[in-house]
This record gives sequence, structure tokens and C-alpha cells, in this order.
Amino acid sequence: MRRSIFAVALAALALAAGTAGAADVKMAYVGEISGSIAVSGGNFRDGVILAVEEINARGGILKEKIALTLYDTQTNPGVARSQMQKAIDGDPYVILGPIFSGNVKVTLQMVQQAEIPDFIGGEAAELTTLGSAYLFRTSFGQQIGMPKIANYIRDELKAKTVALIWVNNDFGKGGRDKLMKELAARNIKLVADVSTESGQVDFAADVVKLKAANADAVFVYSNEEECARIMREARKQGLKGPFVGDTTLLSQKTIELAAEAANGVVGHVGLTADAPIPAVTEFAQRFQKRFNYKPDHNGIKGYTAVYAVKYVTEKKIGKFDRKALAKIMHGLTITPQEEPGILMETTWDNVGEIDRISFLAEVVNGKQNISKVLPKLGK
Amino acid sequence: MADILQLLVAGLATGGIYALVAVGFTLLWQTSQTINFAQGEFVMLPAFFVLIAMGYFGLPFWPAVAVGGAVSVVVLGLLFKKWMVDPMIRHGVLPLVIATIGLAILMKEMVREFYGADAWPFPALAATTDVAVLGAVFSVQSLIILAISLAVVAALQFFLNGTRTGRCMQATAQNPTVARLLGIRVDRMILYTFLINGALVWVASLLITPIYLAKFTNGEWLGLYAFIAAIIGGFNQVRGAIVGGLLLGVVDNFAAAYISSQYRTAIPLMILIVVILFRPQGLLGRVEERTV
Amino acid sequence: MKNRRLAAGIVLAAAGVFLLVAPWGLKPYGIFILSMWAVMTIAAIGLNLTLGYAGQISLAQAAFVGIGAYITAWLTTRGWPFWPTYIFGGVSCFAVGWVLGYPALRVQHHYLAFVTLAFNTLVFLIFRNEEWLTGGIYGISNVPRPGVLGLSLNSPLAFYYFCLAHLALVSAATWWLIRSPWGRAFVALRENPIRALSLGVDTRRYTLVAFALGAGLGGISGAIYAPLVQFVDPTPFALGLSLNLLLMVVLGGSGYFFGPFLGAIVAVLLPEWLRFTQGYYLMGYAVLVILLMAFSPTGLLGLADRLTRPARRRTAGAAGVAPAAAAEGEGVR
Amino acid sequence: MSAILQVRDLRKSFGGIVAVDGVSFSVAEGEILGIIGPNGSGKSTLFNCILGQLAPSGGEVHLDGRPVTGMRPCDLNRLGVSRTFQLLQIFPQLTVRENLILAGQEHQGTMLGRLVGPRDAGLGAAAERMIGFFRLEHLADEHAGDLSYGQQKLLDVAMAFMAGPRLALLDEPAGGVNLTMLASLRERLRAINAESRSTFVVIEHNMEFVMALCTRILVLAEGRVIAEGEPAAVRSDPKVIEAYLGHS
Repeated sequence: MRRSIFAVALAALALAAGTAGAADVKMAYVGEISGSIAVSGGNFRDGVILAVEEINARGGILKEKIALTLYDTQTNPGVARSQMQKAIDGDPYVILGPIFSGNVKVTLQMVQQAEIPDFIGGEAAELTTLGSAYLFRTSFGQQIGMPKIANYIRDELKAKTVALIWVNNDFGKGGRDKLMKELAARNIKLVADVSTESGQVDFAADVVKLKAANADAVFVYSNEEECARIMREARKQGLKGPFVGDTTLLSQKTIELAAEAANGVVGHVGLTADAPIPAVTEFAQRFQKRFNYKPDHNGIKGYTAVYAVKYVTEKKIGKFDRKALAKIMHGLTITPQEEPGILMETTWDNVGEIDRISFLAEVVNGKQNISKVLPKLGK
Repeated sequence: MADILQLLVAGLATGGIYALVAVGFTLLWQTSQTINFAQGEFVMLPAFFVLIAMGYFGLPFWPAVAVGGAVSVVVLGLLFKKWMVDPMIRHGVLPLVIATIGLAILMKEMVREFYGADAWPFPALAATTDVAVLGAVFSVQSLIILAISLAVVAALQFFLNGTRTGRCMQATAQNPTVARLLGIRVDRMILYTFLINGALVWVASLLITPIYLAKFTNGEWLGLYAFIAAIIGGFNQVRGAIVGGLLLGVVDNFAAAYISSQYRTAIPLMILIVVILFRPQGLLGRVEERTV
Repeated sequence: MKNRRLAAGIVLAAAGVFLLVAPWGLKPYGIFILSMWAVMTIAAIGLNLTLGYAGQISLAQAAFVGIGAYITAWLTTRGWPFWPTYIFGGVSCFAVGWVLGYPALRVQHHYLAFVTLAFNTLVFLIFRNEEWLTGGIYGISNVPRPGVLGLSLNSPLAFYYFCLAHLALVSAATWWLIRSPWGRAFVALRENPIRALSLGVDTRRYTLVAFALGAGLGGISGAIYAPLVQFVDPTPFALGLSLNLLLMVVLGGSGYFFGPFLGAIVAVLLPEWLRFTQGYYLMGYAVLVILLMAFSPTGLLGLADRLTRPARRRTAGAAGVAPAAAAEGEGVR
Repeated sequence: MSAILQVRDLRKSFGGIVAVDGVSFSVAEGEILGIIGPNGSGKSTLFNCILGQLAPSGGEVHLDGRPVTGMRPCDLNRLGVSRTFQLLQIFPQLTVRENLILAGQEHQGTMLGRLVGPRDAGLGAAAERMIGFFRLEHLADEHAGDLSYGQQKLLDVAMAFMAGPRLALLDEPAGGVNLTMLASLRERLRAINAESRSTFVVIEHNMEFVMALCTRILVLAEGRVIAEGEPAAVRSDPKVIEAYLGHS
């Protein structure tokens, strides 16, 4: 009995002591360092870290060094909320992340109430429709990606029927619902609609379903690891494809994990380290050098977000002002000429949705090849 | 038809692996009343032993596999018994159960901390080509997995029934006291079962990881399915574990394909509940007579 | 004995005072964690009744926390007042727990563990898949916080005291329960069901009650969890939490009244304190569990008890930890 | 004298082994019946079948002429039938007093009543009396687990009488009890029998003890009754001697 009480005392004293430590300009990364989509979260985080280190090396933002704190949501909405609360308690200038759409959704209001600009990695369509004035994407929402994919399936693959396999979480379901609409609009038939678990390992049965459907094209929409497992199982069972996907299916990690099973996969990529753009290639090299692995699109997302903040704060506001930052970001376009760190010309609209050029890619012997560059929607 | 055949083969392949894991599980239970909640992690780990042997010590694949096997048998067999089971079993079944839950956490966290939270590709034992039979395309990999796991289990069965040591082990399993009276070196026999378990999980790991990819969370479902297989088949029967494993793999696949992929995990669990409630000794198990 | 009691009393009083003033130094997050501690402790107390006192292992406590949380979230977001939903949550968990208790009459120990484990996973799948009811993976957000006697509990501090009050209430009730003849019957059930049966103890009914009460407390803790986090989704109620609660109870000392409090501290508060240890914390936690099971199956309090109690022969009747006598009872009505 | 307990042709077999093979006997109100027999002659199994601890394979058990075959032990116990076990069975984590209260609490009031009612279920006084009766005063608040074996044995018996049973089945009450303790135990049992006219059935190996305590003796061998009667008569019965010698 005694023991228990001492433990309480110690623990809470620690709590009281724990929350201290002021810094120059605070940034908080709240994202998926562990859990089912740790890969994406890790990439995003390292992108942020790289940018922060570069900026600090050159004297920081407005002569102030960036103090970055990391919070792990464990890909668990409950934890995400508490970690976001913790981050907000730390009173950061901006928040980066989460990447998992579900976590973005549950933390969105807290962030809005705290009036802290939040650069998210989530791509679920609905996020920008929830009316937060402090939410900014770092990559396309599905409502921008999916039409491009649907077009690709119709125009390039000339497919009449599509089999769809998707992961049953906010991200997967959002994308699947969006794509089904777009396909219907182009009267392409959906002949199989296979839902899978996040973190699922055995896809034998699911692939059999896809085979049974024998569609003109198979659309794979899941997180990197599951994508890889699906491709391996598909190869194992001799499912022919063609396999169409979005950024995750063609991401570096998926290709590494799926090995030769990934070859021949085609699709639309919002962002990629293999983009035929010098700035991006150099970024990829710096990233590789720092963390010795090849960044995927999430690395770029995190990296560019930090530079966007730097640019706006220094060139547009001249002081650290969250409200102003959020205001100016809406409807802003940043070009690499103005800020090299942005890598590609990027526009945020009035709900924080993003617009960039994007790419059609194909995996050829374990490497992602950009076959075509699609222009910004705004042009 | 072709689908059904393919599902059957795929199911049997995964089922074979469940069987391997479940057999080890029941062996431990029989000889030492050990319920190993970390059995799933036991399967997750050997793959990383191999990866480490390749990555850090630059061994080629097959030698690394051998090293992995040795390490598994020592760490997951010998040390597991000496450092965990022996000091704890005297407290009864439950403390050990809880300790193995702790062990599961420990293993996962160590892999995550020292190797990484990502999934890692793992070389396949055999080329990933397919063969077409009766219109159905089977992957050589599935067939090989099935073949190997069945071969291993068969070998084990032969060992248990056909050799003196094996029969001693069974005697130990059935009644340690009597076995001791018969002059069987019970402790050694128990140790053997732990070593065998170490080897079994190693094989399972090699078979499953090329498909699942090496990740620290791989054990979670595998362990659970092994339990289910073991209980369905009969907790005190090696044969039972095999049947249970194969059955589970097939049922799981057909359920996912024809009932609901959203509820696929539910079906095995329901079977489990039904079996426990209405045939606690399992499909092939025998009733353990108890008196007051 | 006498001054042991006295010391305990003083320490308890100190603890009470501490819990009252602690949040004043804390940011919202710190308060949130303390509140979470209170909520989890309630759930653990419930499990302690089932496991620690009645000796029935259950791996379904998370499911009950979930059911309670979902009921409250679902109803309050549809305009119901808090209290009815709260009671409804607790009662329905009690009922479900009662039903889940029936397997416990047929099977024991590890088999029971697997039945409850399966139940937990099934419940999780329902939360996850029945979107029309539970909101599926999107969950239920914006769960309102209740007001008490007209004053709002929206501030973290106010809600912390709300949770604390609950904990106090539950503790008091449990304290009464285990001191009543029921508590005695539970212990009898745990230590030697056969003998208990021969003394007229209706072990069947007490087993069901033990399950139902544990479940009911799980439901109550869930009913508070929902407005605390203000968002309910399936993830937290997976098997993981059940295992965690089990570890909390065993770690603190199953069968000891204050076991769950201590266990919850180790599982909920300590990680915050030891944040700097990052991934190593869980490893340490795991190692601690293993060591305790090897050297003191009755948990930290069992250890403390042994150390402070004047040296005497204490027959090993490890609380909730399959004492030899109880093992004999397997399979007997 | 009316028979309080009647056992008719009771059988129990485990798999192939027949442990109890058609045993019949009856016990009259107020008598002390001893059951003896070599190890493995089915004595304890017989008890367990009578008391519903095990489901008998065949035969009937009647209490006051009412069939109670296979009735659950707790219900039977509430009808006033209590027992002790061959291996001593107490609750080491409870104090002596609480062991005794537990033994009585389920015999009165409703379940809910026990929850809201007083801690000692109104049995404090009764427990005190029982403690005094078995001379355990100085140990009343000790954990039962801390008692000596003999003391635990006394407690075990005391629990059997806590609820004032009309019929008590004692399985080797003298087993492992030292001589002084043995004397007091026997004299306690006699006292209870005299005071409350309650009826005993006693399984015992200790011949002195049985012969001195019991009014009638039943001899079991290989699951069958081979002899029955006055202690003296039984002692000199050749079948009995044979049965014992045959096994020792």
C-alpha cells in the first residue's frame, strides 16, 4: 500500500517537472513514428528534420533557430489526440503532420481552436471540407488524384472493367469511394471490390477474388507495406494485371519490399523523388546522404512544408505571427525561384488544398520511371 | 472450380505453417504445462536472426539461414526454458502465461528498437513461378511451403512414435511422475521439446516471412492463430494441432473469399468459442480425467 | 499490525490530498494523463474483482470499456443527457459480462482466457465494421462533456476532478463489496472452489457475478473515457488494451485492493515520466513483468506485503494466480 | 429410528475402472457410522458421489427419503449435509474467524442481503462459539495458512459444523493429527453428536479412533460393502481381516 502512494507521488512530480524547456522558434511534428503506417510517418519526419537542419545551418528563420519536437501518434487516433494536446501545450509556431488521415481528422479541431497552422500529410478527400482555417495539405487530396487516375485508366489503359483492392481505413475508404465515383462517371465497370485490413499479411484469398474477376485493370490502393504484400501474393498466384495505383503503390518503399513483383506497375504519382526535376533529385541525394535510405513522396511533403513556413514568415510577414501565416497561405503560390526549398511550384487554395504538377509513372526493373508529366490543374 | 482449388492450396499452405507453430505450442503444453503467449513472436524473430546474420555479418543467405536456426534453437529453446519456464512454472500456469505476454512485448520492442519499425523484404526459399493444373494456377511457393511443413510435421511424428527418445518424450508428456519411475530422464525430455519448438518456429519463420515481409508485428496474428489451431485440434494432441492448423488455414481463406473479408478473423474465433464450449478437448483431443 | 494500519492510513490521506492538488502545476496534457489514469484504474479495479478476487482470468476488459464508451458516445452525440447513458453503459456491460461468465462455468484458466480473448476481438470487429452503428473506422467524434449540477466540465481541470470523484466512488463501493460476505465468497471461489461448494457457496452464481461486476466497472470507465477523449474509435479497444489491463492488475498485485491503482500508475503515468527512455520503457516494463512473475506472482503489493509483514509462514496462495487448490477444481461442478 | 441418509446401489466408474460397485447402506438419525477399508477401496469416491461432487454412474441417494442424487454440493449443503475432505481444505488467505463465517454465511438470507448486510453476516457470535468450542481462541485472527497442521485440521472440522448440519460426512478427520490433538478431536465430535443429535459418517484409517468413536461400522473393499455391524463384531470378522491382510 505504502509503495503505491510513493509511486503516485514520484510519477506526478515528474509530470509537473516534465513539461518545461523554452526554445527559439518551436515547431512540432505530430505524426506516425510507429504503428501501421510508420513508413510514411518516418519519411515525413525525416523530410522535416532535413529541412530544419538545413535552415538552422543557414541561421534559422528570421535569425532564430528552429527547435523541433517529435510526437508519436502510433497511428492510433486516441493517442494522436493526446499527443496533439501535448504538442499544443508546448505552444509551437506551426505543427507538421499527422500523415494518417484518421489522425488528422480527430486532431483538426484542437488545432483550429489553438489557431496554430498545421501542415498535414493526410490525403483523404474530406479533410479540406471540414472548414479549418489552419489546415494545409502538403500533397494532393484524393479528389485531385483520383480523377487523374480515372482518366489514365480510360485513356492510356483503355480498360472497360476494373478490379479494386483497398485498405479499410480512412485513407483507403476515402480514396475508394472517390475513385468509384470517377469510374462510374467514365462508365468503367467495377467488377471486384475487395476490402483488406490495415497491417494485413495474408492476401491469398483477396488475390484469388481479384483473379476471379479477371478485369482489364487491377487498382491497388493501400499503405506501402500492404501494397508490397499484395503485389507479392499477386505475383505468387500469377495474377497478370495490369496493376494501376496511386502514389503509395509506386512509392520507393513499396518497390523495395515487393522487389521484382512490383515491375510493370503503372500509375499516377502526386510527388516522387524520381521526378525529372534537378531540385528534387538533389534533395533526394541530400536525404539519402543524411538518412541513408531513398525518400518517398512523404519525405518531400515534410521537407517542402518547413520551407513554405520559412518563406512566408520571412518574405511575407517579417515576424512570427500564426494568424497572419495562415491567412497568407490561402491562395498563395510559391515558386522555386522565390524559395528553392519548395522544389516545385506549389499553390494553396482558400481551403488549404494544394496544386502542383504531377506525374504518370511505371515501375521498370525495380525503379520508378516517369513516363509523363501532368500540368497543374490551375493551368 | 479453379478458384476453389487455388484457395484450397493457398489455405493449406498457410495452414501448414499454423500447424508447425501449433505443434510446437502443444508440445510445450504437454510436457511442461507451458502456455506460450509469445509463440507468435517466436516465429517473427528467426527471420530477423537471418537478416542480421546477412546484414551485419555479411553471410550469404543459406549460411545465414543455418545460423538463424542455431540461434533460434538456443535462444528460443534452451534459454527460454532455463531463464523463463524453469523459475516460473512452480507458481502455476497463470504467472507463466503473463510472463510470456511480457516476453512477447519485450521481443517486439527489441526488434523495433534495434532493427526498425519498417517491414523488410526477405528472400524466398524458392523461385516464385507457377504451375497450371486442371485450369488452376498454383504458385510453386505455396506448394513448397505446404510440402515442407507437412514433411517437417511428418518427420516429427515419426520421431515421436518411431524412436525411443520420442516415445520417452510422449511418456513424459502423458505422466511425468510415471515416466520418472520408468527411469526416463524427464527434465532432458522436456528440454528436447523446447529445442524442437525452437526449430519448428525457425522453419515456420523461413516459410512465412518471404510472403509476410519481416516486421516486428508479424507475431501478433500468427500466435493467436496457432493457439486457435491447437485448441480446435486438441490441446493435448500433436495430430490435433496439425489438423487444426490445416483446417484453420483453409477455413480462413474460404471465409475471406466467400463470406466476408471484413469479418474473416471472426470466423476462426467463432469456431474457437464453439469448440471450447462444446468440445473442450478439441476435435481429436482426449478427455483428461480429473478427480476431486 | 496496529501501526501498519496507522501508517497506511496516513499515506492514503497524503495520497488523497496529493491527487487533489497535483493538477494545479500541470498543463492540459498532464491533467489529461492524470484523468486517463483515473479512468484506466476504474477499469483495472473491475478486472481485479474478476481476476484478483474471484480468480477468473478475463481478456475481454477492453471490450467492455469499449462498449461503455460507444454507448455513451453514441447516445450523447444524439442529444441524450450524460447520466442515463452512463448508467445504461454500466448496466449493459454488467449484462453482457454475466452472459460471458457462462463459459467460465464450463472451462477454466487458459481456456477461459481464449474465450474472452476471442470475445474481445469479435467486439472490436463489430466496432470496426458496423459503420451504420459505430461509425466504423471513422469513429464517433465531438463527444460532449457532461455538466454536473449546472456547472460545465469542459475545462481539463474540472473534468479531472469529475474522473477523480468517480474513482473515489468506485473505490468506496468496491471496498465495501470485498469486505462484505461476497468478498469472502469470491476469495473462497478463487482459492478452493470445491471446498467453497461443499460449504454451500453457490460458486456458479458467484462466478457470474464476479464477471458481471468486473464488466460493469469496465463499462463505467468507458462511459467516462468517451467524454474525456471526446472521440471514440475502435483502435483503443483492441486486444492490446485487455492485455495491458491484465498486466496492470497482475503487476500492481491482483487480489490486493490497491493493486490496480499501482498497476495503472506503472502503465499510464510512468511512461510519461520516463518519456526520455523512449522505446526502452516498454522493454523495461516487460522485463519488470517477467521478473515479478518469477519472484513475486502477487505483484508489487504482494512484494511490499511480504517485506513489511512480520516474518511468518505464508502459504503461497498467490491471489488469482492459480493456487494449487483451485487447480484441483478444474472441470468439477 | 428413522434413516436420515439412504444410499441404494451406488456405482461410479472412471473409464474402465469401477471405483464404487453397488454400495447400499443407510444411516439413522444421531448415529456415528464409521466407514473403513483398505486404500483404494472407494471410500472417498463414495463420499464424492453421495455429495454430488462427482456424478454417480448409477444408483440413488436419499436424504430424509427425498432423492438428492447428483444434486449440487452447495444445495445439498444448504439442506444440512456438510463434509470434510481427505486432504485438508481450508482457505489459507482468510483468517480463522473468516473461514468459519464463510462456512455459515451462505445458509441464511438472500444473496443481495449478504451484500448490503453486516460484514460478519450476523455470524460473529456463532463463530466465536465455534472458535471457543474447538479451543482456537488465540488464533482467531491469524491467517488460516499460518496455523499448524493439527490446528488447520481442527478448523477444517469446525467449518463442517459451523452451519449446524444434521448430517456430517468426515473424510479421515484423524489423518495426520498428533495424539493429544486426536483425543480432543474425538471428544469434540462426541460432544457435538451428543449436544445437537447430529449424525456423522466417518471415513477413517485410524482403528483406535473409529472403534472408540463410532456406533456402527461399514467395511468397504474394492468398491463393495464386505461387512457391517458393531465395532467389536467387525473387528473379529474374518472377511475384514482377509481384506486388510490381502492388501498389506
